[in-house]
Amino acid sequence: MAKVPVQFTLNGAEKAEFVDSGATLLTLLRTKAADMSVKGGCHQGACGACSVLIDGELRLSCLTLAEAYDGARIETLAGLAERGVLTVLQTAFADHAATQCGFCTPGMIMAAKALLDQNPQPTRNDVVEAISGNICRCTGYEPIIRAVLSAARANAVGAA
Amino acid sequence: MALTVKTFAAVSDALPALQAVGARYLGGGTLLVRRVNEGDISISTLVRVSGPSLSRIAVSDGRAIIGASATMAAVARHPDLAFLRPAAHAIGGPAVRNMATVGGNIFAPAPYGDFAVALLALDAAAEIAGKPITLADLIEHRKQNGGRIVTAVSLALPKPGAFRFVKITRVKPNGLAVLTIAAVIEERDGVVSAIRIALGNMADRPIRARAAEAALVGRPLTREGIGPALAVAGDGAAPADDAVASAWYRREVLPVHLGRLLLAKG
Amino acid sequence: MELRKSYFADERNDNLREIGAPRPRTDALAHVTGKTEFYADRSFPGMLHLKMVRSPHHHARIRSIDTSEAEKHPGVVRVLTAKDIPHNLYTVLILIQVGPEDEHVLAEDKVRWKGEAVVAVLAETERAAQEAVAKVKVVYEELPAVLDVMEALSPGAPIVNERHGQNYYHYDSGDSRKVFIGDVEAGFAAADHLLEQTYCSAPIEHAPTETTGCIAVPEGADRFTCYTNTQAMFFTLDNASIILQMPGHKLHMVGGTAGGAFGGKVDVTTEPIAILAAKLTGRPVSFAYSREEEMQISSPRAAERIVIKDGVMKDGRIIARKVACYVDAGAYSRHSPYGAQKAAAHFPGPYTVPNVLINAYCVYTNRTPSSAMRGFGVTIGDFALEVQMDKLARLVGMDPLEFRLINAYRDGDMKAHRQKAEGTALVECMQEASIFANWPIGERFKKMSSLKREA
Amino acid sequence: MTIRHGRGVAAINYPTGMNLGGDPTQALVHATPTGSFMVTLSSVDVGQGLRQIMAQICAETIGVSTDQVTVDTADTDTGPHCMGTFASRGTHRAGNAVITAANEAKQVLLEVAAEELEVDATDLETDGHGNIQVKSAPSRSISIMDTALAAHFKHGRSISGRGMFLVPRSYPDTETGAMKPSTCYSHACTVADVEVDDETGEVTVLEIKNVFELGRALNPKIIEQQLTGGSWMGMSHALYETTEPYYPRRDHGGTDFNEYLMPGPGDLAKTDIVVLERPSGDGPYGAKGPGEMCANPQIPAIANAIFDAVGVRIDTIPITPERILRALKAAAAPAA
Repeated sequence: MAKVPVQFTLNGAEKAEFVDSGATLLTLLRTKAADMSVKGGCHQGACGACSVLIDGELRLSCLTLAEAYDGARIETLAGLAERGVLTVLQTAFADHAATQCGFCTPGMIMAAKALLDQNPQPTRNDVVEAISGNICRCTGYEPIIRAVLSAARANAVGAA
Repeated sequence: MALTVKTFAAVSDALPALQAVGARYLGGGTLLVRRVNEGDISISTLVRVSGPSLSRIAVSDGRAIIGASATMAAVARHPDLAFLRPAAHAIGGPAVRNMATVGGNIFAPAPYGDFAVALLALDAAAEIAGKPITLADLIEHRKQNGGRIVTAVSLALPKPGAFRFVKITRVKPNGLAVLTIAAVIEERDGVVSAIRIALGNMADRPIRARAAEAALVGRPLTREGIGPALAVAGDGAAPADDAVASAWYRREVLPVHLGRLLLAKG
Repeated sequence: MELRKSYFADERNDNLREIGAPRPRTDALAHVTGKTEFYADRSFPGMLHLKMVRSPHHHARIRSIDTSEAEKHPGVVRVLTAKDIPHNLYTVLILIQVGPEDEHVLAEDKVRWKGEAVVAVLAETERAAQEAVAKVKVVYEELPAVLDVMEALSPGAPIVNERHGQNYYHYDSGDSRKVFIGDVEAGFAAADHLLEQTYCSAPIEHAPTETTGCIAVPEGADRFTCYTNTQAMFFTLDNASIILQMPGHKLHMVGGTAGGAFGGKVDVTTEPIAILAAKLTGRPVSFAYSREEEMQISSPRAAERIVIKDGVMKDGRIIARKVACYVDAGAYSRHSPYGAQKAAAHFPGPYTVPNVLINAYCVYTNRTPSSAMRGFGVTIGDFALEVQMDKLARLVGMDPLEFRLINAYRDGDMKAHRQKAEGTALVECMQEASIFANWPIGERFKKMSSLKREA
Repeated sequence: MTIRHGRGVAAINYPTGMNLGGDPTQALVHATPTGSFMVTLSSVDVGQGLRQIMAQICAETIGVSTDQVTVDTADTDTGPHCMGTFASRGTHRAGNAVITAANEAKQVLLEVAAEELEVDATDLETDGHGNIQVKSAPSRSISIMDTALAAHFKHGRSISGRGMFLVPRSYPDTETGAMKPSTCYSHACTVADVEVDDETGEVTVLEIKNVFELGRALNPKIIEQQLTGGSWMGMSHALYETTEPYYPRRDHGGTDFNEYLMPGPGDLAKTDIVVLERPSGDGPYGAKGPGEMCANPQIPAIANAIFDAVGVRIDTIPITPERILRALKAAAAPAA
């Protein structure tokens, strides 16, 4: 089977791997880069559990060919906390009971991060829109919406 | 056989590779890679064209040219395409919109393809091998499009307020469509002077509601004025049953939603 | 959320330190950092992928199975059929003596539902497994299918599952789990109004974000570790032990963390075949349901059909309630005989009715085998009961909440299954709802208590 | 277009577990040399927070703080038997097993402390802050850490306990159906407010007010989480979910999260929850099982609200816009 080299940065660290031609970024991250924070919930692009940031943009790693992103900057939930210190967004998810089984959480937080990176003071509707590609079966979404809004408020206070 | 990806710098170089059995052109991947993941072994080669030229969006002299690889997100944030924002936003969630392409949407089977409904109402043209083809023709024959690559779509910018779009979903904000309606409406002297209405999920591809269009020309956009058009809104439609809604339901609510769209303040 | 401590205050010990404290979940920090380990968050060198050949028919006889082309396919390591399964007949509740065994791990003579597993393919990659699945040739002879509980119970219906002999589960009480108290027909005769209504539900999917699956790993010494997201570790271990005819000490289940379950991960569907595959190939084996399988192959909540007939007095008292509940088990028992029994125990709902007759039927059809789901045996019954209560209230011209309060069970009341009610709190829930939701009720209803019935 | 408003109510009860097969769970508790406690189970945390609750139960029973307790779930090599996490049984069955195990371990703890303090074990109590003290003279105390160290290195004692909770099997009477399916029941009452579009059959759930009685809210934060999610799921079951949208036809069943419908983040009802506590006689600190019942009352409450809004009864769930529209059209049609 043809192997294709892919170089990328994962949460700031340089990586070089060989993947099967046609392998998805999800497969690359989980099986080669051992980043198990990225979850495969459907492989159909319909649940959002595999959401990552590629060059700062939210993408579904299950539908992304690894070899198409040679040279890309990949960010996942595993890289969010710096030196073990959680980001305001992560803390807000924990504090607002926005996570139950935890399986959707990595993708959900990345979707929320993508929102806050672009729009630090979102409205409730902005948050609803931002997480609309991510399925959660446990929480009923309301705690997630509250967590994201609360993180935005906390960021604003922190920045002031 | 194992999956292979073939990457080319230019569309012309990619065309021969597309002739092979099992070869498919890869746009944003939101539908094609999904099929591969789900075990569609009829797909054995993914042909892709790298480079930014296919993603260009240019707006000038009242026309927009949108590269086939431009994403829904790129369309939505383009300052000169604000009227298209609702249609681009109707596609998936944010991650999907960062991936799904304008070209890919033209080929998306129902219940997907809401953006193509907008393009059809806008009477857009697609570009294949440097030659224009109307979107209506392309959609009509899209299943026979194997081996060709759409490089861009172009369209005349509608007058301010002339373009209307609605996607009816069960799940909000971004579920699959029960149906989608796009319309470009020109009014003169209080009556409709010209109108194009395109419908999504009322057939296996986006279609024009030509009977309704004809019934609206020369009539005011009032409840009484649109009555005849609503009565024929579903003429020529052949909606399907799917997980979201039945053909019966789609036919029943099409006039309701078309009426609301037509009567909405532009 | 608000805790209303004023209710039942004298029954509660408030001198506790840890209980009642809103402590943060210790696992939340692992969740928000992506460190929580789910079963699939492990990688094993040489791991094989298992994909199933599934029945395209609701009901068919298997004429032949030809796996020769699939076995030759590049990347395929092994192809399993029914003959490879040591004890290819099981039912999960056999552990608590709810038999008979009625389901094959891999189909033998017949397929009884669309999606039933027939052949398992093991390959180096998922793609190779998918390609080989397409090369397995199964010749079917289609049989008439029955997809409706009433049709299944009618004379001359095709028999779905021969292990039962008829299209319903045979309880020791007969063709249904029967519960009665009083004389329901006499109650109807004495009632001012009668109302008989039928309620139905669709099967629904648990749809956890993590699909059902496991990874089985040979550990040497003929022992196998199975990383699984089952909701019931020993259920899985013990059933695998029976199916594989391996002593329990050869099996080791590791799990305890599931990415949502809702009852969907109680069936033992992936582990036994994955362990067998690991044993026969000597390699780690992953068997993870695709999302499509999770949605359409994994057992749903049973579709139910519930017929309720009530006799009610002008003053609002329900004096007779007859319920026939048909639980669509699909083609195999799984947990459904238990679920139907749970339904029988639940009716007539949280109301005190002197004359009750309940018949709960567990019916076999050629639909996807159903099983446990959040509210198993009760949820659909509650839908039926509470819509019926609304209709009854309107029938006698009473406020729906006051009508329920009149009939609400209290401590000491005799239930249909002949247990005295204790610890009841339905009345207080309704009283609080009337305040909380601004749904006015009369003074006499505000004074009611679960502790005793007013004179 | 007319948007019609409606209100509906429903009340339910729900059994905690189901003991028609005999319903056991076991637990082991032991102290480490430095006085932390380990709870070993084979029960599964499916997201409901079982580990956290078991830690609090163990901590309360022994008299230490919850963060000193670690809960290990679901390794069949180490965890003793549990029937599983289903039927709203986890907290009740595993919690009771943990209490028994923790009490046995605590007994050893107190015995060792008694030897160290040279008092009778029955005169001792834990203070909840990591110490064991003489009831009548709290200044005479020894830390749990020192006690554990002494047990391990001086007395050769294992501070450990075994817990077993079994609800014995109930065999229904074959004639009458008399049985004891459960030892305790949780309760709920829900009021739902909806709007129905009578031209399209679309339903918007505006507000859901839930009152739940669940014995004891062992951890209100976790309870709120579960009840909130459950209330959403109830709405989903009422209006959206089916694997067979055209039954008896079996086609068009959803195969992904686009086709399998459930309320999205833009479909949420304003949801408020009140919790009542009537401690159960046999529950761990009075707890009953809240996991399943919290998703039940919304379904009939919404169904009744829809009738209140538009005057048609949909007795089959899910109550889709199509079913409502068909019923409205049938009701409007002149009688044949």
